[in-house]
Amino acid sequence: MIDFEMPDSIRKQRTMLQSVAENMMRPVSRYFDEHEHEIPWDYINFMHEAMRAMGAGSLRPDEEKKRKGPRMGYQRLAFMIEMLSWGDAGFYLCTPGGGLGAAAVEATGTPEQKERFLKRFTQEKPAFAAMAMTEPHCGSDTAAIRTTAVRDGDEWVLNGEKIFVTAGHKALVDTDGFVVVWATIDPSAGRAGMRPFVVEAGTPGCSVTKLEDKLGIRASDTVSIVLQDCRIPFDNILGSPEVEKKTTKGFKGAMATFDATRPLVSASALGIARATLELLKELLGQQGVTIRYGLPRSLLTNIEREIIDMEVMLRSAWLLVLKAVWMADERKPNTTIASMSKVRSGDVVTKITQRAVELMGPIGYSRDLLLEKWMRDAKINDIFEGTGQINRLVVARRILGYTRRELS
Amino acid sequence: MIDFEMPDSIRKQRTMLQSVAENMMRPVSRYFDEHEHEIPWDYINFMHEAMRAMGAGSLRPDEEKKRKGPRMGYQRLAFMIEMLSWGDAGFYLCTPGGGLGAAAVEATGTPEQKERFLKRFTQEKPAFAAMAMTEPHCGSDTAAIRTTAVRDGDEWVLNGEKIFVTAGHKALVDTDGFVVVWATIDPSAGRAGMRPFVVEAGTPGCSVTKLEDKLGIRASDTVSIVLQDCRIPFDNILGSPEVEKKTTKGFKGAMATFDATRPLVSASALGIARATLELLKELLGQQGVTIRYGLPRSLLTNIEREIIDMEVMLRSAWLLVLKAVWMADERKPNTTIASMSKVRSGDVVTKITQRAVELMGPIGYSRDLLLEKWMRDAKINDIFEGTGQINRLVVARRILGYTRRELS
Amino acid sequence: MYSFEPTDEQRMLVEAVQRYAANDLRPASREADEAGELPTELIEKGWELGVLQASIPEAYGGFGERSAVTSALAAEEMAWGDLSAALAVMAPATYALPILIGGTEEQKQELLPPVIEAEWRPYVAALIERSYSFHPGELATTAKREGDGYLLEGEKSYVPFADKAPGFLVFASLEGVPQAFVVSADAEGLSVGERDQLMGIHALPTFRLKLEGVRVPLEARLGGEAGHAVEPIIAASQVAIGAMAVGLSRAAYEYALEYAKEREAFGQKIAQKQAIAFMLAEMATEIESIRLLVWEAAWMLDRGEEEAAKVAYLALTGAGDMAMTVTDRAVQILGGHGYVRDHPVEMWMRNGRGVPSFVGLAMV
Amino acid sequence: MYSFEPTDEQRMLVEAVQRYAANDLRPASREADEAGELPTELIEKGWELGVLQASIPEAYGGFGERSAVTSALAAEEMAWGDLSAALAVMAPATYALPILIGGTEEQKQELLPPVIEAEWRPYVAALIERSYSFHPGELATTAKREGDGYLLEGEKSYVPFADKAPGFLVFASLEGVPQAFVVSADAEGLSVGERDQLMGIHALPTFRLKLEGVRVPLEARLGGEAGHAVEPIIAASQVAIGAMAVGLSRAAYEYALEYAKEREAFGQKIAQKQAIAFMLAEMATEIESIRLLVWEAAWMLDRGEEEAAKVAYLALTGAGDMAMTVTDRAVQILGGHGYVRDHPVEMWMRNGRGVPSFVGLAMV
Repeated sequence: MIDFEMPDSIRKQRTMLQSVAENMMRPVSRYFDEHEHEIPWDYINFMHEAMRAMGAGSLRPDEEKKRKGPRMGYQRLAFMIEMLSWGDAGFYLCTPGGGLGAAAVEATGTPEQKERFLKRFTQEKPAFAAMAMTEPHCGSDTAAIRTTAVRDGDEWVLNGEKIFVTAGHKALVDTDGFVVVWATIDPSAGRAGMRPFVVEAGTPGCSVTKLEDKLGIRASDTVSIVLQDCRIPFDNILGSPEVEKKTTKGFKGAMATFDATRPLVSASALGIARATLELLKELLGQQGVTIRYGLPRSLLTNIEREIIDMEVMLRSAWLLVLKAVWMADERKPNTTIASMSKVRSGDVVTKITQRAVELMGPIGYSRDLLLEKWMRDAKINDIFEGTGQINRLVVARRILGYTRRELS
Repeated sequence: MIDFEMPDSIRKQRTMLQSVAENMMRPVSRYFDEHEHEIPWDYINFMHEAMRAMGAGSLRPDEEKKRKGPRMGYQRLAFMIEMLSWGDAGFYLCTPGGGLGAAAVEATGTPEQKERFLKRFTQEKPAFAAMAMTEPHCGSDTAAIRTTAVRDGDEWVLNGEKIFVTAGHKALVDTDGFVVVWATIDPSAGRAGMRPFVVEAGTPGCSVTKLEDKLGIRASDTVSIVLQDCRIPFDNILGSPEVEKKTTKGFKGAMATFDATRPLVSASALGIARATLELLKELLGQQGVTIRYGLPRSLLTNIEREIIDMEVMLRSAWLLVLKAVWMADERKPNTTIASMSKVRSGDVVTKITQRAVELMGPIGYSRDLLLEKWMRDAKINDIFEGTGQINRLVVARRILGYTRRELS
Repeated sequence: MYSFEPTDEQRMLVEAVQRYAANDLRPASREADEAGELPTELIEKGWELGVLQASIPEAYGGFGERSAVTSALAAEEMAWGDLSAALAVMAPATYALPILIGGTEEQKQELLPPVIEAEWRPYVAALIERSYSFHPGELATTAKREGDGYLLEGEKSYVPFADKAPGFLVFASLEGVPQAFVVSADAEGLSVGERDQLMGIHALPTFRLKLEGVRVPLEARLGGEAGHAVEPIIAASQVAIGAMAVGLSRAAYEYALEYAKEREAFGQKIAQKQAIAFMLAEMATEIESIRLLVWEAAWMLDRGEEEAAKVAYLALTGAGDMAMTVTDRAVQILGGHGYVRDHPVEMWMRNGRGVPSFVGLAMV
Repeated sequence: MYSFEPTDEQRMLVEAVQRYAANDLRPASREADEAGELPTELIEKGWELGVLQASIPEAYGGFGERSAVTSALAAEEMAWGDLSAALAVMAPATYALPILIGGTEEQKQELLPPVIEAEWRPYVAALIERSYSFHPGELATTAKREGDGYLLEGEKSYVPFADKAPGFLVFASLEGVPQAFVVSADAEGLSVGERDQLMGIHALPTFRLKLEGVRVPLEARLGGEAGHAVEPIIAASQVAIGAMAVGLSRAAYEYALEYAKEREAFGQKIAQKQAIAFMLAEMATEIESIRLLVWEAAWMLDRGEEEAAKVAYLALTGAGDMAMTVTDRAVQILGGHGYVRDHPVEMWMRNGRGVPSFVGLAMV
């Protein structure tokens, strides 16, 4: 049955998280935007405690197994991420727990690995995990990575450089976390040689070499990592430990991670979009501007038309996200809609935030309001976890039934 | 010196043509839209007489040679076409004289050929010329044409099928005109084998096989032509009569034609756009809606915002056209800006006409007004003479310095 | 709890409509567009699918319960086949559903069975007026209380089958509030004017309808003396038109996709070019997202949610833009072939542009 | 007669500005953005190019004639180097040009030479106010005739270098009509408030400026008792900001183009992908068309055409959209590299978004 009713458990979670967003994030949003590289420990510690208390150890839907009734772990996550990003998208990316790294472990690890790597998130101190995919010479072309993993007895030896690792500093330096590093076990094999490896904080040979200065999401760190003869235990290779050459299973693992995480990234984008739209309406309301619904465009003011268009964009994009995570919970293949949600939410959040700044004129452009920050934060959503272009490619291949070779 | 002053001669020409548009075109626009395949002879004969009287025999800038002062033949043409299309774009395409066919002769023919083929346009009866490029299996891929031209003594023997020939019926059946047929003299040579040939009305083996029913520009005919062992004199091959194999001179000839004609097609597009914008403002004015300029978007009505955006689009696109034809007159290479003008005018005219229909609600959608017709007419401009996509490719190659091979 | 899965019953209905749309509507659509009319058998065959009948309770001659969601699914599918035909088949819903939604018990019992139990007969609503800024909230047609009835004055447009409609539901402003009145075709002062000449939906005959001092009794007012709320009726129409716009857009998108996979240029299928492939990806994304918005609005209508009117309006707004963008791009992908009437995409583009103006022509 | 070719003189000026922009402004721009200030020598070097000086007749200390076209060409080029720096270098024009345009002979003779003949000193206009719907036609700052002078009340914002400006041209509403008044920095009641914290143009220090009962004599009003028309001044600013937006957009476009030609992915340069190549083609087209519109508006201004005010407004409108679209796409083309501050494109995007709000910060 087609149903749009929000489950009570999600409604309650939202109420709680909204209060976190309002009280722990918004008041210090501007501070952390202006003090890049400071770490919002208050928020991190609070969230860690809160999630421990609730029995939720990380930003991942694994607690599902223990519950009765239909699965809705991804749905819950999407709403959580949306609300945290409504609070502050930079902070959201500092939420302790697994993030993309744990999602990769979750998607591709063995039960033993999940236990070994993920349990830290329920310990006393907060911990972070990150995903290291991109390299200096390759952006979206993740199959072209050069970082190598060579087996040496009971160990893997990793060499290479990774860039744009979100929360890498927190995962490797500030907490006892880990990074999932994608490396090739056979450089001649292309995608087929790619495997994910877990590199834990404190591993010799793994160092954070650069902390990026960014346009937005400044509360969150983005780092470069160099792996120099970095040795990790043999079974830190995620998934089946046998080295299956010449298959693309490793790569598919990465892709499976993306299927799972893209709607969540989209949810984050739309959290920013909703924050913007709500503040915009509130500010306009203070000026006596109200929005009339139901009229043809020829009778609207431009502000009404813009706000209504924003509402259409936001609401319809959110439904794509919702359907994508519902499919994930239902264990239905959701690659197409996951990428659709990313395409749309990236567009929507950049448009809404950019227009909001313009509509508020000289004060929209000023740092007195958060609108300009949200516009800066928003833009990352068209870029990370697959740019708008990459996601269009994914959607196009799916709807056309084309391989990478047929459409690139 | 940067100068935007309209020359007097163009101003006078505009005034005269506006009266033609208002008196000979607009009153019967709807009739010919609803009576597809009827030919607007009154307009054709009038224009033919008028152009003969003025000494202008065709829609081409050749009269330049006889004049003093700076060349402005292409500029004059652009203004002429803009105004005629402001009247009715379907009619404009029925303007007797050379059209694209003559432009090809003008761009690639020898002086003798120009004399031989173009003089008919100054004779007593109106005549038409058309360009036959597209084939059933190939749209934009003009290098893939299969129509062959085989030399047989003093003749060429043409075989193949051409589609989407604008005014082909008028050129071959209704008047004593001709069609410039692009054919290959060496199918293995790709672009290098392509040559333009003049096929005159009444040539055996050349027949019009289909008259298209179209979305818009219904006053103009669009036909398919079949060439079956169609024999034409040897020197009906345009340009140097030597058969230069393995060069792309022939193809470049076609491209030179496009450089010359694209801004003119753009001018036609913008004539429709201007007609639409003017009527829209007039109709709104009748309803008491006026447009305030100078305000920020946050204070505009949606109608004001849309009209202002339309004015920006139209005015800036027109300047691209103007610069492109000015460059043509100055004999400066204008491929990039010619294609830019086509990209932009195709976008602009489709957007303006589609929005105008929406803004006028139920009456915009009705055939009581010409707005809906202009929306249908407009769409051809994003398609013929290179689609929006092809022209983007041309611009991209130019700005990137890429060959066809590097960017396709 | 969220779910995006139609019920088995809904799925069966959609499949039946899909067969009709693919096998009957689509093949007939071009000829109907050129001829400016639809074969009556074609309409009747669609009527027999029982989409409206299944929305009306047994007490009034039907065999089900109204579900805007179910009807929206059916409407989308039918419009995928042909928009004009979908509007024709479902035209009686524009008369019956407002009565079901806002009518008194007596009105329902009296007025619904003749529509529902019979073969397809074009009882229709008359809502739209000829004004650039027309909207249902502010009507130029007026109703005045006079003696023991109402006096209707004004002119309607876009009234489907007005020439053979046995009865109309005329929307008029009663002291500034839009209200619907049941008017018989033979009412004095009522006359059918010219047929509308429109850019699209050629196969659907629509007319002007003049009301010159038309007198109707008190009980002709929908909801009786107390009247009725007009918002749920308008919302039901916005959802219906939105759903049809989705069907229409899907048709254009699917057609363009198949074409792009067949057509070669520069040694490849044109779908292998990013410019074309990305357009298709965006079209698919746009359609899927607006489709979900239409569903949500329908679901809210069924639940009687307060926000339903707003969301239905948002859905229609999005649907209007989607229909224009998607159909325009379909024409673009076909290029010259898109511009000629051998292919249906130009018709879909003409039909698509009308979406923002079609409220009143369908209901779910 | 139409012509799109700058004169030789204009070409020489543009080339000189281009050298300065490329060799001085561009290398300094990132550091200046992070530091929130510009090296004084950098500004002075730009001032010595004499763009403003060449716009002022000899009688008032300059050495030329005002040409909005010429200044627009220079402004575009300077903003190509760095928008903040271009606004800083040309800041005195916002004071001098309105005086030249609307001042009395006495005002010109008295007020212009100190600005023009000296080294760069930030005499500036104070126009913008903190309101979401600010526009120059309707000012909250008021001027009231009182005794033998005017009383100014209100608050301005976005006033560049207000902390060290020797004098201001304050725009205030006099009986509903915007008029400019010359106000000395030491006028009683005038105080410099907080520095504005903006999304972009960080290197340009701008401030709030409070006017609490500031009294100025009658001759402080631009144009004296008769006042002056404000439209040509606003238009001159719209054209200037439009031209700078073109320069800024060109910078972003050119940077993205070079990046796309260098960067490889999937075995090709990313510029060889249609998705990227088409973006670049559209950016180039957009820039070229808006550039011509800015030129046309400038040309109309120089000719004193009646339509100049409207076309300048259209040019600025187009320029605002262009700047946002082009800079956003430049960031997009650089991907992750566009989002970090190692590359200038994110700065250009922040600067670009401000274009619609910058009217008053530059004049030609």
